[in-house]
Amino acid sequence: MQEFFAMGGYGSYVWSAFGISFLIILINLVQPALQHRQAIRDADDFHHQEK
Amino acid sequence: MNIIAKWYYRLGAPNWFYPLTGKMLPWIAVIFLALLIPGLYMGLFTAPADYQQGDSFRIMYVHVPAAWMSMFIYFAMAVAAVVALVWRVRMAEIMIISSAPIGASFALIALITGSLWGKPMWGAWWVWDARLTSELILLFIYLGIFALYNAIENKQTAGRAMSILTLVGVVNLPIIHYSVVWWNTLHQAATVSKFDTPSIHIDMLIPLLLMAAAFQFLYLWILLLKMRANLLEQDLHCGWVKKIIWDRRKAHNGGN
Amino acid sequence: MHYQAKQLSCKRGRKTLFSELSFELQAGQLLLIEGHNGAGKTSLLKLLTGLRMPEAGEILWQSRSIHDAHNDFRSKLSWLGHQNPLKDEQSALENLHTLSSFRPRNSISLTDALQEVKLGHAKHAQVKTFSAGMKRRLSLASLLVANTQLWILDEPQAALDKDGVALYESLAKQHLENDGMIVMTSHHPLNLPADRVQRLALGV
Amino acid sequence: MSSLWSLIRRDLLLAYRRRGEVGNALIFFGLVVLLFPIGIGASETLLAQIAPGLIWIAALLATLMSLDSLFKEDYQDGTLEQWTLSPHSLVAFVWARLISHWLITALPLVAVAPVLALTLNLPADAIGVLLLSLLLGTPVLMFVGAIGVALTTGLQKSSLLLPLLVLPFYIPVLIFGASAVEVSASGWSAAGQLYILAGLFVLGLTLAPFAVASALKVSVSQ
Repeated sequence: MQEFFAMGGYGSYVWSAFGISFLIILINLVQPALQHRQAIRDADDFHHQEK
Repeated sequence: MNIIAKWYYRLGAPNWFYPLTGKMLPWIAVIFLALLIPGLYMGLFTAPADYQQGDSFRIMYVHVPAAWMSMFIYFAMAVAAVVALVWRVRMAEIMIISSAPIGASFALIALITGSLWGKPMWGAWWVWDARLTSELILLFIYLGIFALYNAIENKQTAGRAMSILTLVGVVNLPIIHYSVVWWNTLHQAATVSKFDTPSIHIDMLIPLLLMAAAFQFLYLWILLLKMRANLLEQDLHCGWVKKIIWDRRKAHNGGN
Repeated sequence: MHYQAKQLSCKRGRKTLFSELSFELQAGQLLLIEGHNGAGKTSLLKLLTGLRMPEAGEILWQSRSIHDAHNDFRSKLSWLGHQNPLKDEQSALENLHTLSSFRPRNSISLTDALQEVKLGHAKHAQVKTFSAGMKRRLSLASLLVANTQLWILDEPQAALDKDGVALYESLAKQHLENDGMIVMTSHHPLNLPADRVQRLALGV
Repeated sequence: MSSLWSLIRRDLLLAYRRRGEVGNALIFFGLVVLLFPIGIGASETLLAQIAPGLIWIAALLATLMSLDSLFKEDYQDGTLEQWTLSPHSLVAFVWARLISHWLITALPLVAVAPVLALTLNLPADAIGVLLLSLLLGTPVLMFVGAIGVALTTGLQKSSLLLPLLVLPFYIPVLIFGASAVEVSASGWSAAGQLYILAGLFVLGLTLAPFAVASALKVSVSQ
């Protein structure tokens, strides 16, 4: 298993490349979800007063 | 009205677009994972190591799809810009502003993985290679589009201004790319272009295509998430949002 | 010649300024738009001139939309906004010449128009030296030299003194008499023949 | 329709009466060029090597700086609205304004460039190509830059948005402009680069005004 992580000596490059890429992708997935939840909360407040 | 026009018209209406895409999201996520997992597995494990670059070439499986996506998203935005300007479809403007950060992210991924791929081979973190340089310029164009939209308060004019800039960009992109390629050949020893995918063996190609397809669905997934969030944020005061809030409340109250 | 608006609605940011706004204007009539500041008067004028597209509704000139390509609306329209479109380093005559080049010309000469707005004496003076009232009168003079039917004016009497207001009222009366149309916003009372004036209140 | 020429004449007359402002781009151009020898050291060979790129970058930045005032005043005093609502085409106004603005600000840059080139020890036989490349290049910088200006005219706060929008589109002009001078400085013919610059010149001058006009219509509807 160990040599699998070594990636023929380039392990640090390959794994950091994949790691950073999926970190950026994760941010792109989380940010809209948070924005959406915040928008729902704002809409709830706004439309709440007008019962 | 034929079926396409009806679809096209209804897709433009937020109260129809929002719930429909809500239902589609889980399926898109599932398809993305269904493509990503085998692609990653084959790319990292089963594909044979490259005789020259050894295992560092596996970075290609995220670098090349990301670079393709950054170009694809820009041209998708350009098509939406034409729709937004010619037929004044607001949904197309929302699609552009939602796509810009995703395109920028893919360009950033391509740049980072490109320099990580280049480091073991040429010992330098950044190489003024034609492809990396035009990717960097594309990143700046994305940031410019994003900055313009946020600088204008009135979202109606912001959308139109952004669409114009996107179209100006799409005319300039080929010119920029070929002048950078020409500039690169002038300033660097004529080596084989560093980022041509090596004469690709079939087991190397399949994971690449899988990853490329996976990234397409990833883009669609993030795009719909982003569009729904932007739409809700902008139409906070509209009737269709009120209806959605009341439905949620009814479901919530009905629940407990 | 008639000018009509149907179910106009306009939003600024998230606030709806007005909706379902309609009116119809015949030749020889004046539409007076009243409302407190921020009620959306200027936004409405931007819609009526075609500078901005309304969220909903349409505006018709000769029962055809003003955004229609082959529609002569723009050669029949004179627009005067809140600011005076003048260059300080040019003389009154040069400024009027530039302004007159925007519209089809009628037979009135530039100097006659300047006389009419009591600026004949300051013909060659640079606008830099003009008072706000004189600048407003110079801008109004551009309406006299244009062969246009519809005037859309944003607070034409702004910065005008008593005589200036009287001057504007006489120009307006004259324009209405030869079948012109005026759409204007104003804070000051206006003495024009009541039968020619339609009122529209905004943000009420 | 007041002819193009009368519009240009009016702009030139206005600029003549405001002589003070016109020299700013020129002074900026000289200053930027002055900074480099101070910053990088004045060894002849090094300066001569970077001179082509340096003069072109300074000219590019000076043009960009001068663009801010292109439509700002007409937007604020309502002249732009008058133009948009007039039956004459907005593109004609844009054409006239850009030509007069080029004559007022960019032409002096081109005239001064040889003097600055000599201070940077650029070989004398490259001066001709430098002039030609600037004559072809600065209009493209101005016409393409005007699109960014038109998009940001409506903004109250004059932010750093303009360079961010416009600089990516300046890159091809910079590449071919600088390399034309560089190649001719080392004795080869710069015909290829100049032809491409001429191509960009024609492309810019024919397409850009339409984009500028539609961008102005958007800014006016603010």
